[in-house]
Amino acid sequence: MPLLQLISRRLLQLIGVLAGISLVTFLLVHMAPGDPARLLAGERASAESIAAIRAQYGLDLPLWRQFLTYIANLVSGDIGLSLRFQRPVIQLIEQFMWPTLFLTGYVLCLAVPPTVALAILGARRPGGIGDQIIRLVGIAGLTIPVFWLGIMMSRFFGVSLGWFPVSGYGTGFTGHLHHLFLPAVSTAIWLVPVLTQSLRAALIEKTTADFVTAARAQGATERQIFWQTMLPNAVLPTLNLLGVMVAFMIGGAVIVETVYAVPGLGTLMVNALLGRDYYVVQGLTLVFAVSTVLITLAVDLLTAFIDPRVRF
Amino acid sequence: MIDTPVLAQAMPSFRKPMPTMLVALAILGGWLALALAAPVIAPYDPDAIDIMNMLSPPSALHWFGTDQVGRDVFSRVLFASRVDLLLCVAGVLPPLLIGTTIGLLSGYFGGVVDNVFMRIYDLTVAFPFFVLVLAIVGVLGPGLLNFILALTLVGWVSYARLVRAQVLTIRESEYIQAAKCLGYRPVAILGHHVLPNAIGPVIAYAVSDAVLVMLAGASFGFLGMGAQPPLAEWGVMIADGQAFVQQAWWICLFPGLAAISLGLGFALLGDGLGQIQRRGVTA
Amino acid sequence: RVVSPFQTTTLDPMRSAAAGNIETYGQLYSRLLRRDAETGALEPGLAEKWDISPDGKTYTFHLRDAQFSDGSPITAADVAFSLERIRTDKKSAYPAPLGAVEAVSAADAKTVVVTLKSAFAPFLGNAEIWNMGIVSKADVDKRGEEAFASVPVTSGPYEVKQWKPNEKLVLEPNPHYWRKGYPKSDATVELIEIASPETRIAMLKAGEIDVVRAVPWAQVDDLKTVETVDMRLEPSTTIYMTLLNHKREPFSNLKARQAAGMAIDNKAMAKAITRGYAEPANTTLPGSVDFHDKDYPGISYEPAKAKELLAESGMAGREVKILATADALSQQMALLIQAQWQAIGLKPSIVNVDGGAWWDATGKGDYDAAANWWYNETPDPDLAVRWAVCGTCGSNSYNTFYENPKVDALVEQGTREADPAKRAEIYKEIQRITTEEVAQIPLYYAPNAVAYSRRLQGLRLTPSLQWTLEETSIGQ
Amino acid sequence: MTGLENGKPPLLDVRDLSVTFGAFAAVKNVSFTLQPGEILGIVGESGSGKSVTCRAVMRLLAAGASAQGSVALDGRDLLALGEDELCAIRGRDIGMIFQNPASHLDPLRRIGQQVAAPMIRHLGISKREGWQRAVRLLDDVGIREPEKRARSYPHEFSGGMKQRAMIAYAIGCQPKLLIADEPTTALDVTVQARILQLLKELNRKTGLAMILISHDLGVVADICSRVVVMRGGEVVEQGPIDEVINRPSHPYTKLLIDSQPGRRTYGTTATAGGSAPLLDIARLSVTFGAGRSLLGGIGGDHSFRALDGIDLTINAGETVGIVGESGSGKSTLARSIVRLNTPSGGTIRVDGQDVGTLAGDALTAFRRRVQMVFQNPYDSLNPRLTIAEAVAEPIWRHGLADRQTARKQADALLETVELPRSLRDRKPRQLSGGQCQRVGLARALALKPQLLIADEITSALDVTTQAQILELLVRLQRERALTLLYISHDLSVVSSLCQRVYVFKAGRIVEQGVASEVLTTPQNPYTQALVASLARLPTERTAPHSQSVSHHAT
Ligand SMILES: Nc1ncnc2c1ncn2[C@@H]1O[C@H](COP(=O)(O)OP(=O)(O)OP(=O)(O)O)[C@@H](O)[C@H]1O
Ligand SMILES: Nc1ncnc2c1ncn2[C@@H]1O[C@H](COP(=O)(O)OP(=O)(O)OP(=O)(O)O)[C@@H](O)[C@H]1O
Ligand SMILES: [Mg+2]
Ligand SMILES: [Mg+2]
Repeated sequence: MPLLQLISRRLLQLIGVLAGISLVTFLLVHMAPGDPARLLAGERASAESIAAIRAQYGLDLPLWRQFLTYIANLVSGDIGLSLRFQRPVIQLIEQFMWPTLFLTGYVLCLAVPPTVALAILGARRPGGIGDQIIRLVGIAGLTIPVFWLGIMMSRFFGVSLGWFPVSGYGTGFTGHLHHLFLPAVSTAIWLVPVLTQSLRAALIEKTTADFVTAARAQGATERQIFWQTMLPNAVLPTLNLLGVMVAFMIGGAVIVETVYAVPGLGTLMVNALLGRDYYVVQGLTLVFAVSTVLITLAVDLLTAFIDPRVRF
Repeated sequence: MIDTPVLAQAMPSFRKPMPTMLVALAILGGWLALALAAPVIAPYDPDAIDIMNMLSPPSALHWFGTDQVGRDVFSRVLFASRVDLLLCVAGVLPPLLIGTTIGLLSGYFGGVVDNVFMRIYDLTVAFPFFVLVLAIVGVLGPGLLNFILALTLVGWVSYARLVRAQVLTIRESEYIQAAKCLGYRPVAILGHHVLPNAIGPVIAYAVSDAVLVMLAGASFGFLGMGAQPPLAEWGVMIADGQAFVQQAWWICLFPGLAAISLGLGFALLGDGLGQIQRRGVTA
Repeated sequence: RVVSPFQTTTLDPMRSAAAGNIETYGQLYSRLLRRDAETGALEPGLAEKWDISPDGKTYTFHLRDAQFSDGSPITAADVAFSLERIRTDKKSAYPAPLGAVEAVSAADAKTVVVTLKSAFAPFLGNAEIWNMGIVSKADVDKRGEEAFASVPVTSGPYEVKQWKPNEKLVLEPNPHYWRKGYPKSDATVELIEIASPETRIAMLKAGEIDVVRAVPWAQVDDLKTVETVDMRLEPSTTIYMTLLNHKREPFSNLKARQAAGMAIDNKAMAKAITRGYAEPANTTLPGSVDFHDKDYPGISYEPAKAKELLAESGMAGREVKILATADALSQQMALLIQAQWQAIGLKPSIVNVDGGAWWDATGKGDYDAAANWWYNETPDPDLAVRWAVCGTCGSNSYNTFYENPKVDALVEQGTREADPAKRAEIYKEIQRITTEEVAQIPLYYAPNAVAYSRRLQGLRLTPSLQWTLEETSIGQ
Repeated sequence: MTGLENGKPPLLDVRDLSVTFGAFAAVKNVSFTLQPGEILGIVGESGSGKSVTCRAVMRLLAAGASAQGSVALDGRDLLALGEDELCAIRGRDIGMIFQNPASHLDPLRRIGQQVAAPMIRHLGISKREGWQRAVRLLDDVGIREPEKRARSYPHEFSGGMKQRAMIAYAIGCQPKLLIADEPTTALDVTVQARILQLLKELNRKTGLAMILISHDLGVVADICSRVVVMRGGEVVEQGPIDEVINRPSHPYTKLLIDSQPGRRTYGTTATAGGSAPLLDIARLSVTFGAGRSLLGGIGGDHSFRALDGIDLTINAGETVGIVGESGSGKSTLARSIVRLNTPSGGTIRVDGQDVGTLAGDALTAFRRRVQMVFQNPYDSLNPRLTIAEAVAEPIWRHGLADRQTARKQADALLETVELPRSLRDRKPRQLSGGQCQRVGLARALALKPQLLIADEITSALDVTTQAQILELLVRLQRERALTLLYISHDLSVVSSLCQRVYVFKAGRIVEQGVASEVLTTPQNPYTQALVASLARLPTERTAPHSQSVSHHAT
């Protein structure tokens, strides 16, 4: 029962969040200089044709009227038409969503196991040689610029060795795996140290906890202690961090997507912004909002599942 | 809101010298010195353009070579350290402070406060960073200060979420209940009892964040964000040099190395702080 | 598979004049005339032959038997419909080339009559421009806007197989194309959009794509050494120049403009930026348009004199806002200009913006200078002058707000004159005046840097930015 | 008793064991042996190294500690074993009951799972079987409704319940040796008796050998055959129980025996009857977990009424005791008075003011007047503060003195609770259980409260220290007219210290009245059982005897 309550409450709140975010985004995008009609019609387009385009899309109306129209459409379930492509925004988002989701999942699969492995190795004997190496490697990983890494990897593995394609999304599951390998690895290489740092810090804090001593006194092996006692007790901050990261990733794995030409939401967002394609930006914002709220909810549920003391 | 030096409490003993800490301080101190002394050390004006001497490789004249418009890379790397040091601090501290405060309040008080903050949090995370950057550039104009503003507006969420997760469990612990019972004000409890026990993973993350901030400006260059030319900044130097990297590896390499070394300094610092912080419980 | 940094946003030939669309229109729609890929000469297209009335005001086109991609015949009604749309529809992005037209009508199923307001020398050339593509009236009437947003009925060598906006456009040969035997290869064509030049090059090297447009200069030498790649610098009508805002100080002042022009060493810049692949520009018009004055000395590089002139103008120490976008080339140009102007006593600062904001600021005149480029669709200079230096042609002289009634008059005169020698004089005059008055600061004439995979034969990019895909065959 | 059959090799042989924390030697050259089936008691001053010795035996010392000497179990030197072999021994051959049960239970796992885990691990039984055995064990240690309670998490248990869970946790695998560090401190006597009975039975049936650390000589005398007396990290005396108790040779041992509660009374001043009640509680009820747990739906109805219609008054200057079975709601009452639990019904008034409505300055004033010492000494201290800081903090926070002066006052307070100066810069983790408990008391006294709620404040103290602390309370009461609400399971202390007493059972008051009367002529059957099961140290002992524990606490 409380579970359902929580979920339904969150969904209700979601509506508020969506309303707020729509308004803010709407104002901000319109506040930024730049005219979609000009970018649409091209450089040599005449002033009349630009005015005509503006009139056709209602861009010449006062802002509040544009917003009202938008909201009215939104309520009736229509998130609008792309100014640039004359296609329903929903269709565009649907087209670009899968690569991003796939990439996000891929990154998680690549990032989580090493994070846990490294954090264990490090926390098992804090200050030991293994820990030092992991720390240094982690630190190095942290300091490497993502886009630089992306370019270097695409040069090396893509061009010089030819092992992986350097662009696109591919077809079929294995095609996706193959095509998105480099982008996923580049992201994971950046994500792993961040998560490892956090997890390792929390783990080391728990190594001295009394209940860990107690588990040891029961003859639990270090492995059992780690999985059953230390990890659940230490994982919450990292889980929350991961939630934030995943939300950020869905919202804007832009750098990686541009470097590797992945046709994902990040790419769509940048292009929509540069082309001032207002409704696509709005639509994407809504998608990000929904996914964030869902991720937050998932993390909160997991948190409550792991830690019975936590109440929402 | 922090009435006792929290850090002093969180990391009380410097009794044993720690090698990582020393290295970290050495690196950071070194960069600080270089940054301060940049006008003295730098052989050239960092913005002086030399059309005839573009993309010349490292030589006795130009130790790190020259860039795509003939500026001395060595001098620029030096001068950029001023910007980057500042950027690391200014880009991390405000989100850290704001996020930590919000995380503390939200996690500790729960209820309505938490709900409100978490909705703001949802809003912020969901908010496309690019739209924000674009709007800020459009309305306030491009520039580093506005960039930091944008970073702060978005960056606090990670801290808030991280701290809140910690606080949710800490607030149930008996020593917090004891503190309440002793009639300490919420401010005191939060600052003196909750925060020091929650700050560990935050410090670890802040340090990685510093490195990210340093490089973020370069990523948003295409929206006109970050350091404006001709101001030297490592991230922008790398990004601009990218197009020329085939013939002139030195334009990207040296600022990259500089950024990595400074990042290393910060990362080691965070590492050391974490160690000391942990020692706070036992020693 | 062709990659380009430019986006395809619409498949309706009249609706956009943006770079990404221009490339695709040529593949989808045939025009009345076509240009020979090799020589650049005008040749019959959909019109088998045409007559011009003695007064130069009436053009009669006789259409050949041709079909749209759905198999229906291309009739005079379709042609009239298409041209009228371009000319009069409010949403038409670029009606300028048909500015002289009074009416277009279909005399019979195979004959189209175009009447002009007055004699207009460049008309035939203009009728070949990319947006003059003939669309199916029936299809547009039936499906309207949607037709272009989904899959249009085409008249050109290719038809659309799949369009994923923002990602790629997949074309396949049009079986009903009127030029029999073309396209030479029956391979599908993918036009892929990728913004990052590094990624484009990496893809080419990795063999994932066959053609890269807009290769950064810095990469040209490197690509030349790659065996599988044919790195070509193809002639173009592109000119790089610096816009000056004539609407406000300091550049509303002639002497200040001249000083700014003299401060810039465009030979050195051309060499430095393009590694010598581009020619320094001497006039405000592209170097490869007809009637370009090769012998005009251009603005000389005299920093000392520039300093004096600037002092005389009273504009020394003025702040100058240089707009730049974030790509490497724009940055490089802005930096170089900034440094050179600083040397003569201006106070230039660079402001980075994205493309949308760039257009916004220049359109409103909220800037002082901006380095940029443009190109001309036809070899004829008419459109070029209208775009770049004409104050009454709707372009605000490319947002510089330069306006000289004498030049405006000459522009009109140039179109009415049929005699090439006389036209040459007129255009040379325009070039002289505008360069002397520094309407803009010409920098250099750049070729199109395109890298091709060696397995393609016959593919090139024409100066008017059309791929010769139909002529292309694929080797091993 | 299996006793000392010479010739048999000892089960555990500790030789010259020394433990140092940096420069501080916590244990110095301790040697003792334990025969199979024998029960050895360790008694001694708080902070004398009892817990450290036991941890050293299990090789569970904190990272900063180093141990010398040898510890042989069945001839195998534990200090030299590899990690794997150690794992096989820990929990299987040696079980351990820790002194701070609260912090030694994993907060994220259900009690039942935790109790079942070692059995599943070492005995190779299935999960279900493990769970069933865990439920049975919980029943054995006297937890009501064990099936339901096995699903609870540690934070839902009372102090005594956690301790019992800890015991169940340790004895599940029926080890050869059980190290029990103050296993019954937080338990009321009926449960204590039942636990001791259980341990004795295990000892008899399976030959379980035991090391029992306790400050309660009565308990030790009851079940141990030999005893080791420690002080200041050294063994000052050891030998068979009768000998040590009847003919103590070391002066400290003598002192220990003489300070047993029940052998002395504290001259508490009688109340001036009729004065207005300082604390007035009417019809107080507290309910836990009604629909609050997010995933609560799984375990059925979790709502639980911990207090049910409590009426209680305390007059100014009075000392009132609360006794009652473990889990009966004593701590819940205390926590409700200081507003840490929200009552679901009823009122709490201090000096006529409703506590629930206080806010702002009135609340601060209330905090200053009413203080509480928590049952769990270790958990109630911020792990990052030194004890001197912890004690000084309330003084300067309430503006009673500047920080410098507060420090000095804190030092003085630590001295009054018998903590040596040398400990002032330690963190809680570096203290023994009894030491932490006294820090908690010192901190509560720092505000010079009018009403002090003391929740089991002497449970972890050896009798000598306990005597001193009680002495201190009595003195404060005389000098400052301190009103005391004394929660304890130790009937002898309550009867000698308190004027009135309330007896709790399952969230209700079952009996109340003048302490001496209630505890000598109890009316309620539960109180009778309570009094009957009190293990007193006989004045003259000849042999250890067992008490009949036929009744159940539940
Ligand atoms: N981690 C530690 N670091 C430093 N000193 C410690 C540490 N743990 C315990 N000590 C000290 O060692 C001494 C012995 O502690 P121990 O816990 O064995 O006492 P104890 O005999 O069990 O006392 P109690 O009856 O109060 O529990 C104490 O003075 C204590 O302060
Ligand atoms: N947070 C909680 N959630 C659910 N149940 C709780 C919670 N806290 C206490 N209880 C329950 O309330 C009852 C009373 O607990 P309380 O701590 O008051 O017992 P107590 O009388 O102090 O016992 P002890 O002598 O063992 O300390 C217990 O059954 C306990 O399980
Ligand atoms: Mg102890
Ligand atoms: Mg209790």
